[in-house]
Amino acid sequence: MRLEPVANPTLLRQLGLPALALCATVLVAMALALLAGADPFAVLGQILTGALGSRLAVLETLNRATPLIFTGLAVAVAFRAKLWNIGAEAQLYAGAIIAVLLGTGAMGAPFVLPVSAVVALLAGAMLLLVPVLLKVRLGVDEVVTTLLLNFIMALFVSYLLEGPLKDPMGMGWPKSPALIPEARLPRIVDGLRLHWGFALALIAAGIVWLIQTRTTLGFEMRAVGANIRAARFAGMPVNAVLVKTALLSGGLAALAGWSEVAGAKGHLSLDLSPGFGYTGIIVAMLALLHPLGVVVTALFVAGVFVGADAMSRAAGVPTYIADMLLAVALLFMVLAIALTRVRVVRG
Amino acid sequence: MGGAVIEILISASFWAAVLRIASPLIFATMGELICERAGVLNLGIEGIMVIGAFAGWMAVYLGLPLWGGVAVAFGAGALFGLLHGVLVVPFGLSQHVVGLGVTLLATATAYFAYRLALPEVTTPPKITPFQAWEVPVLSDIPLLGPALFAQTPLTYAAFACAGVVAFVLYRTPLGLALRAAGENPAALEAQGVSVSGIRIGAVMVGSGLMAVGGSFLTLSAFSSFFFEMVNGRGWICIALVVFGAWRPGKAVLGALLFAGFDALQIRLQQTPLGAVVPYQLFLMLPYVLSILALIAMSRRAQVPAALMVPYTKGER
Amino acid sequence: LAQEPLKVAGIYTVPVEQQWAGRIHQAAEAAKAAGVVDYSYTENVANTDYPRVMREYAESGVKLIVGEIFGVEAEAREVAAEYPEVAFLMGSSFMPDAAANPNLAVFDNYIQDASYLSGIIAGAMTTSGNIGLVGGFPIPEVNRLMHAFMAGVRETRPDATFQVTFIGSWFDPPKAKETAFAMIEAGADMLYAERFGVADAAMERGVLAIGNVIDTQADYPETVVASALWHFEPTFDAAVAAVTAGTFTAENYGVYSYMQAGGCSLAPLGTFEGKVPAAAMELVAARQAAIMDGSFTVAIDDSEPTSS
Amino acid sequence: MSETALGAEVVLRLDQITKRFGRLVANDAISLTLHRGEVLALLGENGAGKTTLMNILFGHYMADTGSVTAFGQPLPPGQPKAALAAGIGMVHQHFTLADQLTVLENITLGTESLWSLGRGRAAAREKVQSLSRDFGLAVDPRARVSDLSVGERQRVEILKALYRDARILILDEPTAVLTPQEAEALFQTLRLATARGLSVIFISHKLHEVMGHSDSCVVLRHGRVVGQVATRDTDRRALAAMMVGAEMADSAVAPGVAGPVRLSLRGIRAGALRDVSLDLRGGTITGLAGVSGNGQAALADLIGGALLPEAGVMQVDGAPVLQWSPRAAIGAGVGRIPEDRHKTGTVADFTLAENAVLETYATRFSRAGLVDWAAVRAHTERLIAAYDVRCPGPEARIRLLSGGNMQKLILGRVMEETPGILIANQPVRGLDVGAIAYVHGRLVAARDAGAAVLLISEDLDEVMGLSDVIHVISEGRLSPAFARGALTQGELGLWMVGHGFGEGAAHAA
Ligand SMILES: Nc1ncnc2c1ncn2[C@@H]1O[C@H](COP(=O)(O)OP(=O)(O)OP(=O)(O)O)[C@@H](O)[C@H]1O
Ligand SMILES: Nc1ncnc2c1ncn2[C@@H]1O[C@H](COP(=O)(O)OP(=O)(O)OP(=O)(O)O)[C@@H](O)[C@H]1O
Ligand SMILES: [Mg+2]
Ligand SMILES: [Mg+2]
Repeated sequence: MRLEPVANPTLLRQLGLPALALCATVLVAMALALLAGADPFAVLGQILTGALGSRLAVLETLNRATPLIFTGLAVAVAFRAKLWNIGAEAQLYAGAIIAVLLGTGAMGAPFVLPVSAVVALLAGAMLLLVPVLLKVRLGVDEVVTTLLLNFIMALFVSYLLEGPLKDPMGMGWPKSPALIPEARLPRIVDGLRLHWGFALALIAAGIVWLIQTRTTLGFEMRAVGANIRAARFAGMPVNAVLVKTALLSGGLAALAGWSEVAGAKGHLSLDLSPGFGYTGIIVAMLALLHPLGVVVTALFVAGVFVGADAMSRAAGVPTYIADMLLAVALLFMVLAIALTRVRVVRG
Repeated sequence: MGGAVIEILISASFWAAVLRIASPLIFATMGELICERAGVLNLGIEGIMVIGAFAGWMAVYLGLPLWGGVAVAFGAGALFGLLHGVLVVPFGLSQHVVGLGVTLLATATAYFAYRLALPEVTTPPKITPFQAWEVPVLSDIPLLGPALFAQTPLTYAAFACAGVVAFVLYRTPLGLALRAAGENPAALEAQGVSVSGIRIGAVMVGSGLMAVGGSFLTLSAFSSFFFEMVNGRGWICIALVVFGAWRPGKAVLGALLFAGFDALQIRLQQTPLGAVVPYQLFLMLPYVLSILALIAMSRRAQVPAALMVPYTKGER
Repeated sequence: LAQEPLKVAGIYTVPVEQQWAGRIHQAAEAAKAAGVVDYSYTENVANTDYPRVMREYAESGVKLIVGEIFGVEAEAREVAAEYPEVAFLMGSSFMPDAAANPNLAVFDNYIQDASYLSGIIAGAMTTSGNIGLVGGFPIPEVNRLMHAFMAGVRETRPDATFQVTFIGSWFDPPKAKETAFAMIEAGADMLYAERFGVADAAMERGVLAIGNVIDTQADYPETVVASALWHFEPTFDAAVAAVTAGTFTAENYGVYSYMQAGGCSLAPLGTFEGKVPAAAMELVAARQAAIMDGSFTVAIDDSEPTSS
Repeated sequence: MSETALGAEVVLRLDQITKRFGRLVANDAISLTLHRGEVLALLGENGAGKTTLMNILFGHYMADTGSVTAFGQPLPPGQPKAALAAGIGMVHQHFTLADQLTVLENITLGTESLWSLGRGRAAAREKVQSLSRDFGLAVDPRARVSDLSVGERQRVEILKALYRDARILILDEPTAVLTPQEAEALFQTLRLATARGLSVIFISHKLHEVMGHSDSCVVLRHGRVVGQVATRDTDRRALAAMMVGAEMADSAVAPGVAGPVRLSLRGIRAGALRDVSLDLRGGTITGLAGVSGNGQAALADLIGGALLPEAGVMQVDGAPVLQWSPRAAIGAGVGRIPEDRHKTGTVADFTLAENAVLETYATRFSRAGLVDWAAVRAHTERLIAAYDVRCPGPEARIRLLSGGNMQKLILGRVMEETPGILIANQPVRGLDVGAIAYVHGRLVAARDAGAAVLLISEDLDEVMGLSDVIHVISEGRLSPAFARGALTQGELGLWMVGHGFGEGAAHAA
């Protein structure tokens, strides 16, 4: 058995296989519901209602997708240049820290939002720069350094929140003071959580797409990723390209944290991110590293989670089913996407 | 501070703690090492450790003997390994995504199953875990004896496992084939050995070992299953494989070093230093030192050439 | 005409095995078993998702939502404001705000009274005077109980020294156990078991331990001398009664955790009956009586405890 | 060679093999027989289907129709294992060795039961050593493959087959990457093998090898057999005509008109280079002869900007070079045709258009950091037409091109910048005769337009045929310049193995 590329996949193939993946996920959901003693036939409806069934549901899905778009972009940019940035989680927190540092009174309107965004971007960039310089100069594997930095950053945030950044009015709970109103991203819809961070994420996706397809830097980043030797031979400044990639990637991941603090939360706590940095990897790869695809897959991942989570309550099954279904949907989906471009043949 | 550190370092109990803390890491690191040596990065490790911790414990809770629990953990890990292997080897899907997906799936499956099995329990039930077994004679050696030879059987097994992995890798045809699969799969295929077979097999066995590492937490280090109890240990093992330059011996050394820092920071927190230095700094110690160690030995590491490179027959 | 059970939902950021959430969950389950409430819950909710889950429950017709908003104070209060017909009983370090959120009441595990009493026993039972405390994170819920415990210890053992360590996780019993081992090596013969795993280390090394929030003596009959128990039932029952009666307001339910309200107690000595010095037990009895009649109050100190 | 071969028993029979890749018919009803002790040469243009056929024979691919019979037994399709068991050994065009493993490990890989404990290493080493002796394949079994030269690696590949007692040996372009000496040694080995009853199929684009070392030739074109002849009944011209389907004109290259010195090196030390002095003149092709691994790569890298001199002076058009890098070199008018078109010359997953501007995107095709893709496409279309690159279009991935067409695109990419200095490193390696003639023609045209061309090649015929001036490189040292025709092939060969150096006057010029 082997795989053979399909030169021009038919529309049926391109749409049918992902649809099949979704159906398979629903079947798994039904089986799990049955196992948990719930009504398997209500499951699909409950997931859909949970993710899209009301204005609240839709906005919550968009809201949860927002940081995923940023981290997904961060990963897509880095992976395209074969820079294995597993540290988006840490960079996210770097951005969040900056949002607090500059947003709690250090600066007022109208500068605080743009300035803190830019500084957050730089902070995330710097955080990724270290592993990248280590890789470029000493050949230290960046998968490991970026991964380890996640733990170090988590502990650093914990230190900040129990030390210098602790909210004096927080009754001892480890969290930062609240941002001043001028430092908050306004909401798009009054009363609901969706904020302008979502719009910024969409804009960021557009910009990244333009960078990758239209600019010389994008060309260089793709070339370095696809064949670093050829890129070097052709005279591309490979190390500089890697550094720039790191800056862009780390910066985007930091914006995820910045927008969560400035937009959604208004303060920083230890659990700001339930793994957005890691999920960003999933989002990016599902999108085949395409910046615009990242938007779609982030919405998909957020929708499956929100929908399945709501379903767990409606059906009365353990909430962990949401993560299970997200994982199942993800694995089926990557398989389906892969199979649109190759077919299994004997020989 | 130097005095305090030295005092800690010369105590037998410190070294006993190091071996205990290192044991689950050694199992899981060997598992990851096998996978990577065959060319497959297995980011499913964190979740596979969770499922191992759960399945091993559940089996014993339901009446199996302790070693039976270990076997069940291995089986459960191998099963998720099979999933990972099938998706990334013949289908060549992204090892990053599938790995993270497997971690998510395995973790959620363990939690879901636990909640279904024990819906009413609020204090996790206990089993009788492995007890320390003092090796006759050897455990009487002063200092060394109580440190090295008064451990639970699963700790001895961890070190034995590393030995077996090293032997298989370097001394048997199977190990040779496995290394070749990670270096140049085409070379293996050209010699008539199925790359897919070797890689899937390696991922299954490796995942089984990761799960056994997880089960150490519930069958030896502790006696109940807790959510989130694996607590990032799997990710550490990914780092340990690189730290160990993909060699079993060095990886074990890395695990011991990491465990050493961990045991040290626990003890340092109770010295006068602990009153002034934020505890997070202590907790950071093992990670920071890992990075420094990586930098120190960066030039020499030899990455398996075909790591993360999917292999499909008849393509170049 | 039998009354419809009140629809109640619990939202926890941790699995219900966590002691704190577990006590709430148990109280609610008990009320459900008694037919008073119709209870459902969601556990392990990330704070990011917490406001969404609150909204979902509120929109689904739940009348009382119990949970914890330590990490999402501002957002949660906003949600509560949008659903004035739903009662929110939330674990929080802050006071209720009747003006902004007339439907949001707060509570916390104010069981310092029981912790203090357990400290008296611990002080009497330690021989080395060296006591180890292993905690998850230094948050107020943990700190105040540790401080009360240490104050109790000093009553019977004024020269006592304390080793305090936080492991940076709620759920890592192996790590808690290792930490406890290290404390025992450093001379501790009495451990304050804030986390799972600590009593196990004490048991293996033959030293004693004091339980916290839940009673674990059944699992460690030779080890756990006494435990400070939290009873959420008074809090829960009061809230249910208020909602049913339509009188639920922005109160501080924290007092329902006080010993006077039956919100906490010292677990029965059980296997250690008769093994604790009589003088200590007399002191415990005296203090307990004083606490009950209000002549003695245990200080509430939420600051991070350190080793001494 | 031996007269006995053709009358001997048939060891291998391919019958009506057809293989399609999508719409492309790579093999079209190909039949072929191989006799015991026979050396059969398989020829054809790039993309004719030779490798595909051998891959089917070995079980890497499965034929759509047709069958393979070895020693009278039909081979199950698609199973390399079965082919190995039937005594077929294959040396791939791109070696299949694991670099980090030792020679012995590569050879014994897969030969023992995977489940046996321990490996019979002593016995295996013994066997390898005796095979080495018997077949003249000197290589240290304990050496790591990564430390071996290309020639040694090929010996390991052959040992792999012999170790498994192969009776039929298939070699895909075995000499494409070998020096003349190594190639000669290889054929020596093959002679020893056939004398012991082995049968050999080798694929080659080099007609002199085919003429000198085969018993019979099979020529493929567009996936079909266009001719099968006994070698003694044919000649190079006839074979070439069969391959390309037309007569090829032999073109003698007229000497160039030497211009000013474009590049000069004085006392350069860099990488493997030791005290090298060299002048490249406009209007001149300077040939660099030498056994590979003697500093050619370092010299090419040095001039191409990838390597910095540690000592000595380098001047381009009379100005000393200060800042040097690939980008600086390109800027200074140095054109580079790299040795390895797959690894350094192109980005396989990029389109032709993207590959065409790999060196010039920033200087010629962008404004304010934005790439002008319309201009890139137009430029590529021009290149494709001007350099006869056969491809689906500028948007096709270059991965899909045959080596010859890839090379033409690289050639176009470089020539289009009208370089003053042109380094052509193994420019025709692996190409068929038609493509070779084309590339050579272009090099001469560049010279005639005034460029200083440095032609690096291991093929003495190529160097002697094209160059106006020849240097020999050996162990990082450069011989004096020899004018066209000044030395015979034999005299150059002496320089190549190191004679003549160190006699003081060597660095005149
Ligand atoms: N795996 C494949 N998928 C699709 N097309 C292929 C594949 N392998 C070969 N081809 C096509 O089949 C044809 C024959 O290729 P093959 O490799 O057999 O040529 P060749 O004669 O060996 O060429 P060369 O002299 O360059 O080595 C080519 O047109 C090639 O593009
Ligand atoms: N998987 C594949 N898909 C499509 N075409 C392929 C594939 N594998 C090989 N080919 C094609 O087969 C042809 C011959 O391949 P081969 O490896 O013989 O390269 P080549 O043309 O000889 O180049 P070189 O000599 O530089 O290696 C090329 O046209 C190549 O593009
Ligand atoms: Mg070929
Ligand atoms: Mg070729």
